Amino acid sequence: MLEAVVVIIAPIIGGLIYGFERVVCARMQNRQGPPLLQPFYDMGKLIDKQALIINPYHSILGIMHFVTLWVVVAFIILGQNLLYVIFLHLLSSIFLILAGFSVKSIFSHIGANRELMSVIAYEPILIMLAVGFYLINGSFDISVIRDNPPQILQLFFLFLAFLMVIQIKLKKSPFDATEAHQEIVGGVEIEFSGVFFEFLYMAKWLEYVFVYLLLSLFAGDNLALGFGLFIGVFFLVNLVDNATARIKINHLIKIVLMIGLTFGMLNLVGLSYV
Amino acid sequence: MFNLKKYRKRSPWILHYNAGSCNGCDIEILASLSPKYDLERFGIINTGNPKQSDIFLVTGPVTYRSRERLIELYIQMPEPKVVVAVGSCSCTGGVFRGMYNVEDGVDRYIPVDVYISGCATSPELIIDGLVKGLEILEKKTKSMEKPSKLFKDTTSREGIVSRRESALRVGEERDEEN
Amino acid sequence: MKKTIDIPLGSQHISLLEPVRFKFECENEKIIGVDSDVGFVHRGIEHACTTKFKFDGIGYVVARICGLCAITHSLTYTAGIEKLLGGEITQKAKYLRILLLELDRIHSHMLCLSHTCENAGFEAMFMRIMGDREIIMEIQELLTGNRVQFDFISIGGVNRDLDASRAKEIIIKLEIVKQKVLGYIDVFTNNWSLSLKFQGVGALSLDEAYRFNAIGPLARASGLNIDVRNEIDYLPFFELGFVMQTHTDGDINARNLVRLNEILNSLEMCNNTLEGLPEGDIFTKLKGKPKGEVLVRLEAPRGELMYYIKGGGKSMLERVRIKTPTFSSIPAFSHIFVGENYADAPAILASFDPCLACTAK
Amino acid sequence: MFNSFFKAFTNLFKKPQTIKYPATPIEKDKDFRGLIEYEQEECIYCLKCEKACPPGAILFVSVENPPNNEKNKKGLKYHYNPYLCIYCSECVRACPKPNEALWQSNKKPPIGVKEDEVNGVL
Amino acid sequence: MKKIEVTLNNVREEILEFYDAKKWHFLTLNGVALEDEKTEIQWIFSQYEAFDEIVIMFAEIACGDVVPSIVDIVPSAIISQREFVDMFGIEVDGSEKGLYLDQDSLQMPLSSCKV
Repeated sequence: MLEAVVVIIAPIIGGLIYGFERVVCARMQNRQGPPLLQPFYDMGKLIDKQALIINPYHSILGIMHFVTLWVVVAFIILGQNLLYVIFLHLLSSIFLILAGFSVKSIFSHIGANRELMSVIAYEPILIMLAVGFYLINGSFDISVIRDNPPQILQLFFLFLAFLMVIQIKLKKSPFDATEAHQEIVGGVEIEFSGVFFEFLYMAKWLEYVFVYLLLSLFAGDNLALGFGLFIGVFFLVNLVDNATARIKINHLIKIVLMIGLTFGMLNLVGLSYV
Repeated sequence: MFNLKKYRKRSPWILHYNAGSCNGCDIEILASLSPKYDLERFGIINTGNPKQSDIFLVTGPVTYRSRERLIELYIQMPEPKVVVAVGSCSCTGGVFRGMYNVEDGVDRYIPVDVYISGCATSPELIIDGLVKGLEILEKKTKSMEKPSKLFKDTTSREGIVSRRESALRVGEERDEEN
Repeated sequence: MKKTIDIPLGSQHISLLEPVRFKFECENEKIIGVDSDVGFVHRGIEHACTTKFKFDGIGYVVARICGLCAITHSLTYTAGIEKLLGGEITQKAKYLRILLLELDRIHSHMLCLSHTCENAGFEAMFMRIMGDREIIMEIQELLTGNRVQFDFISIGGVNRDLDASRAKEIIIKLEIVKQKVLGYIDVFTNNWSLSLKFQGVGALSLDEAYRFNAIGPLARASGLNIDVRNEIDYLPFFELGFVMQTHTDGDINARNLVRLNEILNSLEMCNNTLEGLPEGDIFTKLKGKPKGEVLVRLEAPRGELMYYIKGGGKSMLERVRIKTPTFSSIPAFSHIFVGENYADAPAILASFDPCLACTAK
Repeated sequence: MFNSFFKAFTNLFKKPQTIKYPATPIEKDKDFRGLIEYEQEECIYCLKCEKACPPGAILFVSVENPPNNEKNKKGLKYHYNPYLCIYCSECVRACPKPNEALWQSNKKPPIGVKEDEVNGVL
Repeated sequence: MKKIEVTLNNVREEILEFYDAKKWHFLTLNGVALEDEKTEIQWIFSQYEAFDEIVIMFAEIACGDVVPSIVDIVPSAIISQREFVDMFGIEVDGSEKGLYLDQDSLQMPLSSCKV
């Protein structure tokens, strides 16, 4: 029952995290920043706005992206199979990419292209993460992982690789080439407006819930450690965001694949032989 | 149920277009995003994307070439929206009034809700103007508006009212009466 | 079928302050051809200067060509008229003019640096520099009464005096700015992600700089010694400690470093001006109407600004030709873009510090 | 990179630079170039300010009920459009009686709304 | 400031002989409208690292003349030439209208020629 409630309020939790992040980010830049509930104000406004529809598929794919992401989050909360989660998440990204390609705007195409390339960069790490959990727990089930003691020490290198995935997924510099506000004005989200943009906006919140829930898996049954990890990584991500510039998409793939794959492989090899 | 209109006031996203200004007002808009004035505390984000914006900041006296793009951007913005003319030259043409490639103010082409004067205007005035614009945004309906000058004033030449000409006209009328 | 894609940048784009349209012909994301349209801001000021305004009011009109180098425009025009009228202005007026000129250069360079950082995706640095730039803006407001359009210079001198207590206040503020700028130099040289974005990107070699007649920081970053402050004498730049800043790499990083070093040099010049401010009047009345032709040049933040003024002994001038720095750099700009990645285009564009309001007049 | 990292971290605990503008008003410096103000009683109607103004923001127009001033022989009335003014204070320098008839105050220029018709006739 | 008079026929040879990219900096192409539908066209150069060394080559042309292009000698002249075409309505070899004004615009704001 509790889990069902958590699933329903998941977007709201994500919104709160996002709002808090905007305040923290502003404070790191020495300014006051928006109020904490700003994302919800934005949401209220976007419902009220007129929606311009480019073509039906574009809008529906945007909504599908949001719905699939919600299912992904629900799967994690309900303790389903980790592999399902990762592949469903891939599906949700594919919906977004298809939406990007379904309109004529050139910026949307470039954004979708970059999104696709970033998927290539981070997906192997997520799969290796699942394999790593399997090697320790003997099961892909998230409920099993949650019942076991913390696994962060055994999976330390994969944890480091996962930090880069967080940067990509949350569109934080240096790995925010997919959104790249100053180059391609938000990439795939450029043609969405009104209510349809709101689904994309809320999908962003769910993305926060998704990555931080995946992160909490490292802590296993230790809730306090899970919370500690969340706080620590949250500030780390924002500090790195405020200390780096955006790097190009080809650099992103090179760096993430090189470091991420090396770390992941190292960890997996270590787990299977030690 | 919820009154959604009140949220408009709390999250206005801005779009900025330079229709031929001297950069002075543009850098002041940039400066009002900076830490000292920090527009984000009103929930303002500079989106740069007309499809997701609520407030249209226009600077400059509208040159001949930029007017097409100006109207295009205005039409691309979904309702409800507010247009803010920033700086003297976008209000009335300012010092460029009457030059051959200039159209004397934004309100000839799109309906302007708030006029911010000053040459160059300051971040302080921009905040004042935006606060006033937000009040107007809350009352707006979702119907499209028409520019005030292009349709109303058909008596003068091409719809432009020259201050000096009209002032002289007033003088002539007076002479005739005497 | 066409194998390339056309990516438009402008005329409205978030990374642009001004309307300019570039059409990049790209192979994947690599730029192979550039098409530019710079005429969006054309207002016809040259024409208005000879038909609409009298010569003593034009100083305020040409200042509105560009908000970033407003002081350079009005100063160059005024210097030309003073040459035609044949008067000499006081030393104090000259010093105050240099003070404003250099303050303007500092704030313009800081804006350019912050804008380059923003376009490179470094939001925090943008906020940091813009926050510190407010100090300079406050000084300008104290001196002239407005943050951007100074209207400080009139034919025969300057409009406002500066008293000693204010001068002291300004010196203290400038010292704060100096410390901050030294901090930026560290960031621009040592930040790993900025080096990926800036080093070796958008390079202009020395030969190309000569060939395309590049000017300003763009040319100085390639090692070309061109600075009009080095070549003119109607303002005492050398007296106040002017040193030319050059670099040899020619890429975005080099341009940023040239700008940073110029800020430091300008801060020193401001300091020297305030400390050695002579006593005397700030205004001498010049009589007569301009007659003859004159060509004046001055170093704007972006490079060489040239005015050609021809007067016929009437209050209306016969010809005012304004050659602005960005105008003559456009051939070089278009050349640099070819072969670069589209992802770098906004940063490269911002690193030129283009001023289209100047270009199109 | 670590410097910026550290800077962001220390900023988190500093007081933000932001001024709370609409809540706490900014004190304008006495030399701020704000609105042009006019005193009808002192004006001698020499029209020097009208000629000097680059954009033509100051206009003297003949009206039916001219202001009561013995110098005003042509029956003129002063008009000033703050939305056209560029605040260069050239009119004040041209005025033979600065600070009495015409002066530049440090008041902020006004904000107009649609009903004001700022680009209208006068 | 040194003024050298040239004609439209020999200006290319003069500039070819005179211009050295490492020594001279091409400032701009300037036009001045004179009376009787004449226009004075000026090519302005300045010397690098020299004190106020400026050379102006000028020629007096009529409205129908075609000005030779110097883009192959001085590549950066292209933008000045396009501006000259826009502002004066006088044809320059290989430079098209449309930098500031529209391509089909009849305006020539600074010209003394009659349309």
